[in-house]
Amino acid sequence: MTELDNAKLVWMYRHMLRIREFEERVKRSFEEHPGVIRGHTHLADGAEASIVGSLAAIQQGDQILTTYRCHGYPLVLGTDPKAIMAEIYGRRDGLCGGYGGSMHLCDPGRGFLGTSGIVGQGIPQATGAAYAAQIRGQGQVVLGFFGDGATKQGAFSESLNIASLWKLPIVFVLENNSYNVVTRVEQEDANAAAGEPLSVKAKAFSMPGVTVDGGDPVRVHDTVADAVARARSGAGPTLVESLVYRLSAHGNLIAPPGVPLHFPEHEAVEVFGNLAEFEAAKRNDPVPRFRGRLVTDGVLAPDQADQIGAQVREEMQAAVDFALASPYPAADAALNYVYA
Amino acid sequence: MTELDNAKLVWMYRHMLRIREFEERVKRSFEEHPGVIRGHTHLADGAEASIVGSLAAIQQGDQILTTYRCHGYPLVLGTDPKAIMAEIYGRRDGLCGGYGGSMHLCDPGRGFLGTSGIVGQGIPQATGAAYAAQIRGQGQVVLGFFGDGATKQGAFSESLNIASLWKLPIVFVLENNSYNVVTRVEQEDANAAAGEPLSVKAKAFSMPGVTVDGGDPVRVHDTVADAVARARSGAGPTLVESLVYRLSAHGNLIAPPGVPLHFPEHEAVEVFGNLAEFEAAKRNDPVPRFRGRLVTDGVLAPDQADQIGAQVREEMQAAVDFALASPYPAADAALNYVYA
Amino acid sequence: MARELPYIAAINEAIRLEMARDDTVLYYGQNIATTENDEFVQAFGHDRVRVTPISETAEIGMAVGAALAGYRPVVELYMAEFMLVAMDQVVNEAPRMRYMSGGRVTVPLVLKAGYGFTAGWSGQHTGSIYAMFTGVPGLKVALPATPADAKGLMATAIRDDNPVCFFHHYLLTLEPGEVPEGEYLVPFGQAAIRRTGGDVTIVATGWMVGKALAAAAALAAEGIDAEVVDPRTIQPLDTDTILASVAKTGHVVLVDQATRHGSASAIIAAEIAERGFSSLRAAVTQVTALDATIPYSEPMEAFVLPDEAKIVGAVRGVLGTAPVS
Amino acid sequence: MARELPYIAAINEAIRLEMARDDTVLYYGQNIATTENDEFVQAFGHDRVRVTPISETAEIGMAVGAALAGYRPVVELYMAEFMLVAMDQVVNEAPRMRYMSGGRVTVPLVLKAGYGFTAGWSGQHTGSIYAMFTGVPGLKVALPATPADAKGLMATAIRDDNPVCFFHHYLLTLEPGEVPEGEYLVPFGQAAIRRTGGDVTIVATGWMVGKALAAAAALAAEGIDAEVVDPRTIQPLDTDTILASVAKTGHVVLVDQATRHGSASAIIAAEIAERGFSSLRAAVTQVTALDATIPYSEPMEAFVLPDEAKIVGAVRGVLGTAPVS
Ligand SMILES: Cc1ncc(C[n+]2csc(CCOP(=O)(O)OP(=O)(O)O)c2C)c(N)n1
Ligand SMILES: Cc1ncc(C[n+]2csc(CCOP(=O)(O)OP(=O)(O)O)c2C)c(N)n1
Ligand SMILES: [Mg+2]
Ligand SMILES: [Mg+2]
Repeated sequence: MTELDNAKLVWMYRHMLRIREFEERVKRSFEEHPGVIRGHTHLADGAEASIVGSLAAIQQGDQILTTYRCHGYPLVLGTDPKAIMAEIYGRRDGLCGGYGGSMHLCDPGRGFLGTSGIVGQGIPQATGAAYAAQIRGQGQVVLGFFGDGATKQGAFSESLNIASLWKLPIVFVLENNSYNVVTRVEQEDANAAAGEPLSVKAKAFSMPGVTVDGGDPVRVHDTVADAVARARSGAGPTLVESLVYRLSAHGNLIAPPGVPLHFPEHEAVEVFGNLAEFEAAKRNDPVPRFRGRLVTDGVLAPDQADQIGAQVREEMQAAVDFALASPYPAADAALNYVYA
Repeated sequence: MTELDNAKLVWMYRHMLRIREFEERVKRSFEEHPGVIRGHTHLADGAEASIVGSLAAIQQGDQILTTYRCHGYPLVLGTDPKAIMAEIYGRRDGLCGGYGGSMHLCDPGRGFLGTSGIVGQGIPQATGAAYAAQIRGQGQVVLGFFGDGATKQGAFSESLNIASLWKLPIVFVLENNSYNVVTRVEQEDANAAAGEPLSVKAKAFSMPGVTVDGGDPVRVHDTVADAVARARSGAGPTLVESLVYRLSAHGNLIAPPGVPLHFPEHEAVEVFGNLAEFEAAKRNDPVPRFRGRLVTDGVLAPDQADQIGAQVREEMQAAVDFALASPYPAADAALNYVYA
Repeated sequence: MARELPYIAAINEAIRLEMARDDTVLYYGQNIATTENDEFVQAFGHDRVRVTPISETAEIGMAVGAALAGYRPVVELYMAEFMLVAMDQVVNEAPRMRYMSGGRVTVPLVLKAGYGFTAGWSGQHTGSIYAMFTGVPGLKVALPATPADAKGLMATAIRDDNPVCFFHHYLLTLEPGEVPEGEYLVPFGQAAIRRTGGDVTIVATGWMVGKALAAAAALAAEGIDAEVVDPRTIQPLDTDTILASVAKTGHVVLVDQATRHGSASAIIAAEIAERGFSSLRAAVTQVTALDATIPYSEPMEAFVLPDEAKIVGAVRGVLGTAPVS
Repeated sequence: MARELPYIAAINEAIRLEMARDDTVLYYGQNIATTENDEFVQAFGHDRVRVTPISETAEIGMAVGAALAGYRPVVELYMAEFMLVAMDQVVNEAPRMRYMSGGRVTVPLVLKAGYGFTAGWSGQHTGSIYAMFTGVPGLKVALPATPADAKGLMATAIRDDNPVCFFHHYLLTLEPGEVPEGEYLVPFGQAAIRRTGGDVTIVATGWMVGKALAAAAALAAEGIDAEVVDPRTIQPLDTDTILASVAKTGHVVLVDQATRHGSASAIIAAEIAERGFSSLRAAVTQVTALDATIPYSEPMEAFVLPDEAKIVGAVRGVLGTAPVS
């Protein structure tokens, strides 16, 4: 905790809360405003500490690429939640004008280069951004975020080999939430089945690999910060496995139109009947956990924490209101941006 | 050397020589019979000990899949060299009727299920054959052969993960000849660049990985035999890295028609100016090396070795003669076998 | 005996029946069979029914290998676009191995994937990419439009000795329809005439069949009698049935959810322009998606897709410009 | 000033000139730049010129990422079929990212790959798979047929702000031709009329252009005057030039090295059948590869490929059946 001063710790708490509140509003939208969210939406609740801890470790000019589970990152990088919510609602004022939706946020001006909705495919893209950073020679570092399931996609291995070989300035942040949709990681990963951490995969690339409690933003920060320092120094990439637990189901229901969309129960309960696992994860929820710690450590007074909570709720209510009020794009705008 | 009796050692020597002689005849065909070989042809000279040692470790009913560098394996499995040469010459009596050519031999009756000319793509196919063997439950084992370069193709990682997870009866034989065409393995592999063996990749799959001198057929045999026993027992796959050196260039010249095709100098010399490496490899040629050892150990008398040499030369001359005499397929036979 | 079943249930019924009939049929893929409660696991066990990692190249490559070794894998791929990461196995391995072996091996496998989920799934999950597979010798491509065809084409796909892409339409998933019980096979390469009519031929596949029928109903009210042809498989393509219809009507509108230059309709148009030219009394007209990635937002998404009104307009166009016969 | 250069040298010249002009242009791929003797390494250094592992998904995915970050990568892929292992990056990532971002990003990159190596390379290395890319909004596809076009289209591809598939034909590799020196750009979407003629339009790309010209020469001896059109890029496709030619001749033969249902010619035929119908005086006829994987053995390989005789036959066919005008 050495490096992070109190202001930064509070900053981290605020952003964790902002992500949580934003995702709650997305989730509630399915009931409160049926039909405004279409397609498939994936939430970051449970991963707030990991996201905020990681992004606290980078600086202006650094860049990130993520998966479809992408709402949290731009909130931390400074993107207006109004624009994000409006994008998820498919509105003209959306971050991407309603073209991309929930899975395809991007804000290049703030270093968020984009996402891929296809598992694993963002990993080489992040690696390519790191290659660009290496050539540019201005000390930029790239963070590439992806899930445990994505490590079973060939793109992962191909990219980590090149990143290590070329000593690219990148940190691969593997958010291991133990699930790929309804499949548990032990059912699809040879390391997990053997009781090993997924960070052991780094050995195949002669790269350092480390596993961290993704529920602790400070540990995540410190781990990622070390990796970022290593990357920035020219020593090459690191694989950071961050252990998180998503607190919602993989995504809202996958259903043809006409069938109401909503978030079902978490797969641990719904599919595996493992209520104990889910309850334990809820008890271990990183957001109240971090609040408790900051209060205990005297970093944050309870009423200050409540105040932050109120501000964040207000901010996200405003995001919903803004998004609801934003007009839809003109239909024929669909033919813009096909080619540059 | 315990397990292999003298007859088997002589069998191994004979097959090594058969592969060498066959490949020499293929290579000479470019000068002696210009035009009979089309497209791209890849030789196994230098890898004989590895091929024969590996195939000496399997039994009737076991199966293999390989890459485009595929002439050696069927020679050991019992396929008639006449049919192989006729295939390479594009003739009607070819092993595959002239449809496949040098890169696509196959002889399913002898367990050789086929090849892929696309790097890495045979690895999942071999894994699938192993899945079939596991379900069939008759103790069959599959060997999947591929090169050092192929380990950088996503198909490699995806397959090894599943094979380990499912404990499939397969041995992955990585023939590391230090080159992918004109690229040295240290230029494209993070392990090699870090001075580690490629077998370290197995760690990413919680799978045993071992590196063996692929110039020594007995060591290859013993190593692969252990892995085969493990696979047959249901304990799962092994990655065996066999260190070989190909004694010819990657393949014949890649050139449009009109430009005469032939085998250029080895890349070590032609591209990297490293005559010393190439000369050392020639001095270490596994075929004379094994002959010397068998003679020294009293397993093989020099005149017996010479006799084998003469028989093999005769056999391969007959293969060339047969192939030259075989008619071309009828042009409209091209429309057969498109669909089953 | 037929009863009503949703499209997706009809597909599952075919897989179940074929697995019961032939124990070389395997069924695996991502996010299926993760618990013992899975109906396929219960019926056929974990040898033949497995969950896989997110490794399409391995999944499809393994299907090729298992097929070479005597099995008939059905790979659950969810969305056709996920095959793109493994496209080499689909177009350059599976369909070529038999040919390159000179007939020594067969590669019977089914790649089951949904497509066309144009319901807010945005740019990467909404494609109609079937035309990428039609020109690949050795490969077959089925596009069922009804629950009965979904069942019958799946059963045929599994029995076929070649690799088959079975593309079901996501927007039809819960569509109910009459489905025969027990063994039911729909042959490949036989188009279905969904509606007979003498004035114009409308050729459509998948979700577009319903739109074409709705358009035909609307046109009937104007006294225009449209024939609606559903090829059902686009490889093999039943060009003869299409040409026979065009010979009768002299006019044709081709409807395709794909973009114009990535469509099956372009391929069909080319066949008609060559082999049915003398029947034609008007331009061969395509109604396809507009040339854009599918956008997320609803008004834009609707704008780029073919719909009933666009089909009706196209039919009026070809009839209006037709020479008096 | 023009001088003779082989096709492949013309391509390399374009890359060299663009790299000199714009230091955001990168050039990497397998089996290039492995020693300090490499001309690109010498000119531009190892930052911008690199050898990669056999990892097409990473190579192309990295190009997308580098492009998002402001560079213009040219990826050397050798054979178009090797892109199949990375097809998602080509059709579902690179061309969609700008659109999905609502115009916030651009993805300028060039995927350089050879194709059509029908010279004994057998089933997996001989494909003409360009039609898989034509229906993908956001992607462009160039098919140069001459050394000059090879240079000019490559330069245009590198300057283009979109992902471009630059497919050079392997059998043209050493073909010499006049190539302008210095900066030389050939615009995308402008067909070249390789030969003017009034009786019939032959549309052909790549290696087929030479075959079409040979056929035209043979036909001239019979008094048939063929116009030969080379689209040069098939996405964008210069339909207007093709239609103008067909309007003049009334007859059209489309030549394509791909199979019939996987061809650019089908797409062009469909455009003509819709937009040029009133000009047509005969069936729109395609001469394509037969529906088989390319076999290894020479007589079989020749049998499946389009050639001069088949083109001549097709032209006689369309003219013979044409109504007297
Ligand atoms: C290539 C590909 N295959 C399958 C899918 C379907 N899919 C979407 S998300 C997902 C699970 C990914 O799991 P993980 O990488 O652990 O990320 P998480 O969703 O848990 O954050 C799958 C299988 C896809 N999008 N792309
Ligand atoms: C996916 C793919 N990319 C590139 C190629 C071109 N290629 C053919 S062989 C080869 C080298 C393979 O090296 P390695 O795996 O070490 O096998 P070796 O030839 O040394 O036996 C390459 C790059 C290919 N066939 N497939
Ligand atoms: Mg996960
Ligand atoms: Mg090698």
